[in-house]
Amino acid sequence: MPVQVIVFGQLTDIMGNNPVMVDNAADTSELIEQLNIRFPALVNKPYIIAVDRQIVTGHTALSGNNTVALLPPFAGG
Amino acid sequence: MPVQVIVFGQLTDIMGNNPVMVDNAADTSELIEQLNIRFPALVNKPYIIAVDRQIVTGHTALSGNNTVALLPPFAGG
Amino acid sequence: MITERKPKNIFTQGPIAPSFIADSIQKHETKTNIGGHSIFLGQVRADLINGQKVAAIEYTAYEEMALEKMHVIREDVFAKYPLVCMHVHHSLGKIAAGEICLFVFTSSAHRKAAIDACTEVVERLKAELPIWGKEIFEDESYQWKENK
Amino acid sequence: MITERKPKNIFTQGPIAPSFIADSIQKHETKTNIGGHSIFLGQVRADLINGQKVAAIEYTAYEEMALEKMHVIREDVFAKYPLVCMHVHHSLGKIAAGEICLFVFTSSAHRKAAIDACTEVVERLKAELPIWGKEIFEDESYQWKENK
Repeated sequence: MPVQVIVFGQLTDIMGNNPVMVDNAADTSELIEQLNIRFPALVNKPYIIAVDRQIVTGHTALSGNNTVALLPPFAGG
Repeated sequence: MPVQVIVFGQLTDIMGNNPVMVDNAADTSELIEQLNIRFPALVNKPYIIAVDRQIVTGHTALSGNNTVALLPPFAGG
Repeated sequence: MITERKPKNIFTQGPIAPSFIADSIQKHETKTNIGGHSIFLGQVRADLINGQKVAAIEYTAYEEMALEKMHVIREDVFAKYPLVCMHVHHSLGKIAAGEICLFVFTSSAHRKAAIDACTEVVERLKAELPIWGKEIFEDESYQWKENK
Repeated sequence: MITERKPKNIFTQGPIAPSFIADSIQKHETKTNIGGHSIFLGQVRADLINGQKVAAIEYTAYEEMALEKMHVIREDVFAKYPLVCMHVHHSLGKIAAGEICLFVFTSSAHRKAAIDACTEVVERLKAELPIWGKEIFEDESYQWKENK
């Protein structure tokens, strides 16, 4: 089940501005592991994770057709 | 020595909008006594006193040529 | 050298126009050390008092004393907060319900100083400036406004 | 009956014009139950960082998520304070130093609610909305803005 990953802010310097597709990731931990392999510069960068626009923590199950967003520290205003 | 008295706000309903001259008043207490006789409605009205634009309390000596202002509660803004 | 700020006039006849506020904001475009502006606007409310509706407030002031007091407040606030600038305008005369009668505008590099200074100026101005308001009802009767 | 407020768009391309702010103030003239407006404006600072001057900030956002979050903030703030109204506008795209990128506007019968609500919205917006800023220097190099 494919998962779409979008990133913002400083993470676009690493992963670009287009969504990245990841094919097999049962949960967010697996997903991050795979992204870390494809984008080594992502390791240790500060960000939180949102699944379908909800902020999640820990190992969050992915059902497929999710949109996962990696959100570096906010800087609005 | 004449003292000029000016009033503002609700006190203008009692004493009008023009300065009132008081001829002999050695201090603010004497002045208020005289004003209370001329304007009985002034008695017990809430106000503070400014002599030459400085707020004063107690018996403040008047040297003549002072401007005494009676200031009811402020309502700016 | 300490910069002396001269007493400024804060009084304006009639309501404060939104376009005046816009011009005031616009003028700060060249001050690129500013990161945040805080603005407070007082608007005349059409309060219903004993079945009578307030149509306008007529403001009067002991102007010379108010300007001296405002100067002290300004000096105090500049000493207390790292402000870039501060502007205060208060209406005199008859201000209809819905119109703006007070405009306090503070600016600083970071938001906290501007916000705190603006609030402090509004509070002190209401407590310390000799200004009065006559609440004029629709039938031309009136009562004197009291600040809470 | 509880009034449901629908998510509103807060994003606008480019800077927020002072004339837009004036129009927004003007529109409240008919709301004569308002006694105080509190406004916060964010302005892009020309910070000097390692000898380089910030010429502009380019804002981007995770818009759908930001609007959902802003809706929650709005509902919370209306539940907490007796506001008459509240308006929030945040720029996207490139905003030059000196231009306005944030406009928060709250109104209430008495000043305290408007002032406190405005401050709370600004704080929550900066902490909770997924918005990013790229500080673009005069030589076109950049760094990512960090909120303090």
